[in-house]
Amino acid sequence: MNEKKIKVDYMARVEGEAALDITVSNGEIVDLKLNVFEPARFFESFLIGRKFDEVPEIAARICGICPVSHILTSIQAIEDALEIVPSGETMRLRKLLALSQWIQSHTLHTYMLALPDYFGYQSVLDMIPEHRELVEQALRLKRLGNDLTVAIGGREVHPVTPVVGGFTHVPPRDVIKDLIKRFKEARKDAQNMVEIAAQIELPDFTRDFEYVALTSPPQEYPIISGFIASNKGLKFKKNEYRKNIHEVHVSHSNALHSFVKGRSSFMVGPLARVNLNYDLLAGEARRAAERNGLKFPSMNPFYSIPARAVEVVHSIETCIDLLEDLKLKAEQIPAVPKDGTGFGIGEAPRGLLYHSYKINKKGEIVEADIVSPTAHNAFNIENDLKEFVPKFISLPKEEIQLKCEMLVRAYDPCFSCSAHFLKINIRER
Amino acid sequence: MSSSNPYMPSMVKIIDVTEETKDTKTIKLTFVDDEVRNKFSFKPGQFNMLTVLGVGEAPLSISSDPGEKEYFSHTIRRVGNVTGAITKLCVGDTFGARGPYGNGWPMDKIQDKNILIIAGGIGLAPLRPVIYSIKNERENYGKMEILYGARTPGDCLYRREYDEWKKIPHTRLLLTVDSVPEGMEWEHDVGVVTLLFDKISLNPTETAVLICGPEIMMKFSVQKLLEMGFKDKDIYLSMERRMNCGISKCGLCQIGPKFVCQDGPVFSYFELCNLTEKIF
Amino acid sequence: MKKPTVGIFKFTSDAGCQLQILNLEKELLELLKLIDIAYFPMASRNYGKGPFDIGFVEGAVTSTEEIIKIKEIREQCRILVALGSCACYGGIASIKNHKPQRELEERVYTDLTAVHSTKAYGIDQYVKVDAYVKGCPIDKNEFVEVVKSTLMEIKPNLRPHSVCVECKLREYPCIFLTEGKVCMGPVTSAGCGALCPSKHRACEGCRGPASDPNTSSLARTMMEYGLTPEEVRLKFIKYAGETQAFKEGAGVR
Amino acid sequence: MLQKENEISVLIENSRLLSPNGMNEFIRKLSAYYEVYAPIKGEKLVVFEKVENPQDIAWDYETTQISPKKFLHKPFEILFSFEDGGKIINENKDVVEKSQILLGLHPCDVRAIEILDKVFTKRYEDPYYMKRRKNSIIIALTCSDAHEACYCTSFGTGPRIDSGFDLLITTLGGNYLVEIGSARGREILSRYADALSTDSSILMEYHRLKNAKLEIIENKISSKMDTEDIAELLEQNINHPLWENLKEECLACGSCTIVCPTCYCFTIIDKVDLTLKSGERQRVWDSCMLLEFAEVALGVNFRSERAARIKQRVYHKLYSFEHQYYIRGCVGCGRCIRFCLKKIDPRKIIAELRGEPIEQ
Ligand SMILES: Cc1cc2nc3c(=O)[nH]c(=O)nc-3n(C[C@H](O)[C@H](O)[C@H](O)COP(=O)(O)OP(=O)(O)OC[C@H]3O[C@@H](n4cnc5c(N)ncnc54)[C@H](O)[C@@H]3O)c2cc1C
Ligand code: SF4
Ligand code: SF4
Ligand code: SF4
Repeated sequence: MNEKKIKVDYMARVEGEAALDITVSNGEIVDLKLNVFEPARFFESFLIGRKFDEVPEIAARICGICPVSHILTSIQAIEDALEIVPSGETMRLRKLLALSQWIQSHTLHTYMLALPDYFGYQSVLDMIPEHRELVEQALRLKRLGNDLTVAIGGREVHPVTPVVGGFTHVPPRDVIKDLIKRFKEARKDAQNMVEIAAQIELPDFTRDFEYVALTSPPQEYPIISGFIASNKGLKFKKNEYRKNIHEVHVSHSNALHSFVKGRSSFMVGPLARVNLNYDLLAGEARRAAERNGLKFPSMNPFYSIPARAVEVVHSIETCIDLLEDLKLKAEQIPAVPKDGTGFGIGEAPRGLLYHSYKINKKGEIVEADIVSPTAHNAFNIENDLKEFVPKFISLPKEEIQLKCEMLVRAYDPCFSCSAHFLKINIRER
Repeated sequence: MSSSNPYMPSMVKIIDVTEETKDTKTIKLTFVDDEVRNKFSFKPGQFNMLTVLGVGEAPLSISSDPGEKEYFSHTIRRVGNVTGAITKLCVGDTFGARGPYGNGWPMDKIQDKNILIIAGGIGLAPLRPVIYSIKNERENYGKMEILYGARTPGDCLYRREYDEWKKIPHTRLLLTVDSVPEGMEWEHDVGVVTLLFDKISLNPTETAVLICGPEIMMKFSVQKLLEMGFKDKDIYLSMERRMNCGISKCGLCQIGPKFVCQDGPVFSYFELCNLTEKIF
Repeated sequence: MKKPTVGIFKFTSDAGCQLQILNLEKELLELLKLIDIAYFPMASRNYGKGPFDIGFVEGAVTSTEEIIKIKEIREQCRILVALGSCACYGGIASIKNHKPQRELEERVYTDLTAVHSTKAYGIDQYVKVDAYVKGCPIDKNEFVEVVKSTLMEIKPNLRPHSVCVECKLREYPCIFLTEGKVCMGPVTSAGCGALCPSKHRACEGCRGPASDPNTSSLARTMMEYGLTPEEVRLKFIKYAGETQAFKEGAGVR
Repeated sequence: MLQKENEISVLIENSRLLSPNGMNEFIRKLSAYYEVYAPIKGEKLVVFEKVENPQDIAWDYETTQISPKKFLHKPFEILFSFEDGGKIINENKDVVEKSQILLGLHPCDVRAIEILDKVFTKRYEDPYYMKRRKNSIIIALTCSDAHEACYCTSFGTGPRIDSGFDLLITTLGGNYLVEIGSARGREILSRYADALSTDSSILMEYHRLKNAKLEIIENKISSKMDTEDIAELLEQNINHPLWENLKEECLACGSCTIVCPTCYCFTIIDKVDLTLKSGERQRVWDSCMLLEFAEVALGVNFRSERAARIKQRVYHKLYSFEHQYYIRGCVGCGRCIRFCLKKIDPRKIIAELRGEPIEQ
């Protein structure tokens, strides 16, 4: 029998620990498993009994890569439960914080995690000698995203100022002024990023998948609010999440498989967002896409890479507008504990993120339900791979490995957080 | 800022390195700048602040003969950052030094008395200048007995010089170690330094005692000496406390109202036992 | 001279500390002149083999596999550094240690017979650790300090005194006294520059205990400020609940 | 008090009255020539800061968290920098060249500077401190009120003060009585201020008002420290059980020492850049309340016991200073009480050592 086993034991340049096992027999895939072996950390359990105001701080530690998204989404869910309506200023600051993380994360992914594949390097570190300018440009853009996170949140990873009801602190005016100046200067770097992303030769692979993202027409490109929608007709509110999105536990992985009720897996993330909300992108972003011949919607998962670049241009434009609008007053609406259930939904850099809590009248958490973007994507990645691998099954094993990794990386998965909320079976080996 | 800035070290150059034990070296130094070198002189028991730029500063006793004008030396045990960095250097290398600081041993007050030197481990370093001073001005002092204890024979400092010391008129050298590793020869005592006290031949009332060593050793020595009839005013101890500046500014080295760096490091036991802070 | 090789390893964690290394945009290129990062899966497909001169370990040890793995890594690294509060104390993951095992598992697992997760501990529960970079996440500057001093073969100058000292040195108003926000700063190790109090948030103790922390006394003060014993307990069992000092604070009734 | 003829004339000769506008104008003019620092109302606290606008000055402030010692002995300071190859660069960017005016210091803080002067000049002059000290003009401010933590009267360090300043301001009924304390003070006042009045009877009236104000404050300071024979008291109570009890309470957080206007201990550290060769030698405030303060190599610690550290703080202030500098190390500003979470109070410590009932 002509059986071939392809194993990628340790997926590099993704966050967290995952492996891929593919068994091919006579050119056909007989088995394909994306095995997320990131250990569980029991967040759902230890949030129980904690006071509502501690939750964002703890939830942030689900993921060190997109803590902002977890903080903001958990705050949103708690505010929903406590019937707190944040002020316009608070919403502006939150959007800025979320976008700062998009910029940071997209830049990190594009230049440091994805680009080495297409430029033929093992890592960005190896790229430095020959592509120093590119690396410096990446670091500059990433620093800018980080500096905005720091200015508003206090720290890049696990920001401290966002709390239920608002912010404990806002930056002084001169910091904002300086940021506006730097954001305007960064437009050029962002344009370059689109150019580079458009130039790299992406594998030619399309699949008819469902993509899901927030949408909030007619006003704005979604960041931290909106309906959940898809190209296949989904459209529902955040409190209807569990009616529409279901999960099934598969034995080979610590990650649950999310699927649309009655249908199959789906994609979340930058490509889903751009595909669904192209018209809501800032003019600059759309023009950059067009100038570089990028066409959305796209059904090629690798197109996530240019989608990220386009989103960086969009984020920079949006940030400039938001920064110019800031009143810079720290506001914190007092929270009064009460019985209730609340829902939070947001677009993390990697896609749709969902938090929901049940709170008792003392303000303690009774139940927590959190689904991260990578948990949403995991099933879709497997389905992509199942169609993708047969196209080059005759290639040498190393090349197959690399191609598989490239596809997985295109999703920029974050396996630590995908494994946090699963009802999982761990079998003693 | 003027060059009189007391925090500013001067450059010194290593002219010789002697390996004393596996973790201790004696480093012979000279100031690079002629003017600084010519101005520099010290009293036995004084110390310098030695600097390795980027690593830090540490107080270290001057261990050479104060009569030597061309060079001075430090005997340094490698225990941390600065001492680690200095003991890595070689002949010809330079680093920083400022000093001398501290009062030193009361050489004037102890003239005409018998001298009992009690040292433990690295504590012999600040006492070596005393031995040389007495040798140089032998007629000014009474009899001298040197009691030295170390962990093992290999941990004894200045081994090459013992014969020379013994030749100083009216001088006895008594050695002891905590233990002797198997296969090593050792013709002296074994046990803590206080075991040597029975061999002291000096009259307690006419003798000044100079002690330096680990606190615990100083504690038991003082206890025993007092029992033997030595007077608390005649027992001198060189104290160790954390120091950052050496010039009584940083506040770290206080024992009660005393600054070890300026009022000390040498104190009579009489002074110490009346302080508002317990010493050991 | 050959550059020292560095490995960066991940255990149970959220990768935030590793990201802090990548967030050193300004210093990264300079740092790479000094060290050779030979193993860093989050950033590179190169899986350099040991031995390494310096190993940085992120994350808590929470399973039997990880216990074996940390011992192997210790063997391979001349100097082993715990990176972040997870690796130092068990971190956030150690909250679970303070819940009845059964309650915890029932919520997360469907099949109870299969559970093999061990208590979450810092890596020094199992291996010798040469240096600790505290914090959730680590402070980037402290990381750089540790790298620098390791290369210079000296102890890093990281003072473990209270966060209060940093508040006072930087003239942040004490939010415990001025706003009545119950703060862990008096017993928490400094090094973050009193980040949270500077933003009007109470210190939550993410860096673990300070030197000579009087947690019982602070716990009593917390109750005077209106916290229930249970709330005090929860404060102490967040980032470093496995340390003796914080355990004591958690136990004050 | 103000009886003798010539005393009165000296007093009048050395006094001016400024209107609010006059005072603002004075400060504005000073700002053109000097860096002027004064108590400024912040969000939660009054902080000594550079004056941007004279209107921001909190004339009636109670106290600040950090005392104005920070302008003379900086919390962080670069002693010198060095380059690859061991070259020391004898420069100090931190030391002001431009003269600074420290305005609004309460009497206790003025006295505290006198104490620091002794520390930093005895035997070796600290060039960093002294450079700033010589470049500093002190404009003191009579307190407006007394807080329950204040006990300056126990040491005679306030609320009255007659030396140690270049000018002394007292706010009275909306105007400012300014007294001259030095030739330098006289010079800046005559050069930059327009007096509202130099009329001797008006000035006398203001002095009477000032006196009345001081009496009210003095009377308000009821909780005192009995400083009589305090040295003997402390010598005799080294092993008092109180120290062990305090150990249970004190958080050893170090706040009390950092906020103290006479605490000056510091640590020196070297910081290198990423060349590992060039860098700076810095000094940072340190505190005897912290465990690492007395720790030396190989883990030996001369004050590993918290009780020993608490004693060091109290003894240094109330006992050792007198031996070291012939002056007491406490000015009764009350900061260590206010900013201590546990409200550990030197007055109560002394009272308890004396076996006196502890008054609230
Ligand atoms: C008056 C005096 C004379 C001394 N003479 C000698 C001598 O001749 N030979 C010798 O080997 N040692 C001597 N010591 C001890 C020596 O100072 C310490 O071993 C040295 O400071 C350790 O510094 P380090 O940087 O290597 O250690 P680390 O542990 O890295 O110390 C860091 C810093 O702490 C301070 N420090 C640490 N230990 C001590 C200490 N024991 N005393 C004072 N400050 C300390 C120093 O500022 C030092 O730089 C003396 C100490 C004193 C007080
Ligand atoms: S805010 Fe917290 S850390 Fe800061 S001084 Fe107050 S108690 Fe200490
Ligand atoms: S203030 Fe406390 S919680 Fe905040 S970063 Fe510092 S140690 Fe962590
Ligand atoms: S006395 Fe108060 S301020 Fe001082 S160290 Fe103790 S608890 Fe902290």
